[in-house]
Amino acid sequence: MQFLRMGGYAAYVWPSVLLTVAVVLLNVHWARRSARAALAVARRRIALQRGADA
Amino acid sequence: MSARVPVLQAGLRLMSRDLRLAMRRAGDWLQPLVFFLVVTTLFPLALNPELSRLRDVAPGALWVAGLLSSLLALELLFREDSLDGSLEQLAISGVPFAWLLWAKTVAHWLLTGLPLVLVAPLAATALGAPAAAIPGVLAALLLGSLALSQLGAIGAALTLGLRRSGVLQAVIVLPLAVPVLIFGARATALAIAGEPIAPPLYLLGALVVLGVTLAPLAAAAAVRISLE
Amino acid sequence: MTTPSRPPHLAGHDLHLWRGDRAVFSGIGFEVAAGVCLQVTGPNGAGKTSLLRALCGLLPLERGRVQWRGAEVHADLGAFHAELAYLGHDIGLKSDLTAVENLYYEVGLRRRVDRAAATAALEQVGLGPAMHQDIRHMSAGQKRRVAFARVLLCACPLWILDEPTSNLDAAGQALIGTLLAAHLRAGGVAVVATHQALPLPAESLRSLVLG
Amino acid sequence: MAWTWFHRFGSPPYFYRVAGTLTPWFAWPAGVLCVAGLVAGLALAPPDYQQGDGFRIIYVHAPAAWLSLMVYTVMAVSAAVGLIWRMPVAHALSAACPVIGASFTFVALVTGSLWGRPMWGTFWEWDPRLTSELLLLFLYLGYMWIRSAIEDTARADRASAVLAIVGVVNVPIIHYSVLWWNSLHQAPSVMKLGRPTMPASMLVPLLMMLLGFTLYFAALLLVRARGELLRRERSTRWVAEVIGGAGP
Repeated sequence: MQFLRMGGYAAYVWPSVLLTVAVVLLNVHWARRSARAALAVARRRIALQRGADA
Repeated sequence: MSARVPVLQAGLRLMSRDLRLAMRRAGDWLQPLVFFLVVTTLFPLALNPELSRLRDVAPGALWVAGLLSSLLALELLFREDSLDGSLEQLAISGVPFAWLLWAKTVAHWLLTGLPLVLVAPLAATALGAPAAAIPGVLAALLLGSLALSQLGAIGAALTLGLRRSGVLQAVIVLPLAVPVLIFGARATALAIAGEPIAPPLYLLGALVVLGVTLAPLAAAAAVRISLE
Repeated sequence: MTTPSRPPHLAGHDLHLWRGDRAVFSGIGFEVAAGVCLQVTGPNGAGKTSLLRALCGLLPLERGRVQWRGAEVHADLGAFHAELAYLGHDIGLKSDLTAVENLYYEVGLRRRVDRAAATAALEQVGLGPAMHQDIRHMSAGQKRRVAFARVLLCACPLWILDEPTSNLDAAGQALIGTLLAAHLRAGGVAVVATHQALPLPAESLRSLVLG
Repeated sequence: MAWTWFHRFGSPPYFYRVAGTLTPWFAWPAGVLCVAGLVAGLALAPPDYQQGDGFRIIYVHAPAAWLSLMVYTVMAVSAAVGLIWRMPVAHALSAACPVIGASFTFVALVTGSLWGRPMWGTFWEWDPRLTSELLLLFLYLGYMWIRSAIEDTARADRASAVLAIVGVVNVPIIHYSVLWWNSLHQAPSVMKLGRPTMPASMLVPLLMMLLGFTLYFAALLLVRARGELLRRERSTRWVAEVIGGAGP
């Protein structure tokens, strides 16, 4: 409890920490999503090309 | 094969072409100047028109108005030339492209920056600056507008041919112009307060030197990319 | 300027050009020697304009080499441009200046020209009294003629012309053909993108078909 | 030696493969360091003698501010390499940066003003560091917007590279001009601690966070750059070879 109260600074410390953790996790999510999207587009192209070649 | 023109002369030729073109369309080139005067008029109307109070905001008002008007004037720098294909011809003229763009930027400054500097005493007086401050205000704006036109050339070159380029150009140029704004407004404030203005003026001069040497290279690279 | 040691000669080897993720052309090659004109043809969108602009160094090639007088163009782009006259899609004339003024200012960047020389070039393309009009008051065909006069006045050994005869009447087309032939006879090189038959002898005409 | 390394990394298939292998080697230590550093900073480090527990915001603010600057530098340097040597790998790296950099600039701004609130009494004070961060955010936004305004990827790469280079020359000038401006107006700065030297119990968690965030950025950068590289190279043969096996 003492820890959560942060010596009276809880209203400033915890939002800062939460925001930072959220942005850290969001960035992981965004990075993976963008990499996956690029992979999907490349796959689709290759499938199309193979279809055209066959 | 006939003799090539010395590089210096090629730049002067281009500059005189731009000046002559501007003479045929004087209205276009007056707009940024009028804009500057209109914006400086707005400040007393929005604030307290008492001259002693205005004196405090005068440097800020002058510089923000000058910055916005120089941004507005950028449209006249490369746009026409890019639309009618003459920028392309300049790019393959065999004369160093950065030099030609530098010449164009100087002509542009003569047409938009210098008039602004010349009417600034009027605006400064209207905002409560004493007569003794005028030389300092002039010096600061002279250097500042030179630096701004070099920075602006980069922004104009980067956004050449893009949709809604005006806003994008502002977002690109304004943060880069912060040092000019800080030193320029400070020099103006010191001039109005009757104190020595040398330190911010030197810093402004350094920015001009940096801008004049490096900005044309960046602008030339950006224009070439936009021509692709 | 140093006198060029080798004769005019333009060559492209294994040229590949991409726009976005689409290959405009790939594996193009050609050679044009002094006195020869390369005529580039192909359907719309085959990349004629792109090829010409890439040869000028305005468009980056994905792969391949362009050589002028046997040397890599990109090694000294400035020297190459000094010998190049390009007539593009956008003619690059200022509409607020007269034809004479346009030539005086634009060609004046490259070489010494006076008004007499500019006037002479404009007379060669048959512009006559219209040359003292502002470009904005001219017809599309007249503007093309002015742009062609600029190419003449540049006095460059290499011409790269993109549709030089568009908007021109029959007399104008014939005139361009004659002037082009004279340029080749004088030892010049030309690359021309056009569908019009060029009135040139077979030995001075090469063809490159795109698409 | 250095040059062969440079050229090998410049080869897209090699980079794609190596980046994939390296990612977990950055990601796991980053995770461990960040969690440990945060716990140590928030729970174990002693309170500051002037700012009490309020100073603990430094353990998130400083790493975010550090990333905001480092990402910009990485972005500009790789953009310059891409522009000069025409390397798609470098452009892909540069394109991977702005979202990461802008989001941490934003974090640095918000945590900075949250830190400032109890110290200054207001959320926003024209503190030189915060002002510089704000301008940095604008620089990131300009870079992102010019990228999205140009449709052709190759052109967008090159145009934004010019902007990034101009920006990185300007960042120190902006920073020092803001410092100079601030020294005239004397806004209080609390973004440093009262004591000249920090005790190890305070400093070590901070260093752990800084290192952790750096490794975290490296991992993110590699993941994103792989995707960006696929976008740039999707019509080449190596892409088909690399991902073809997993596909249909």
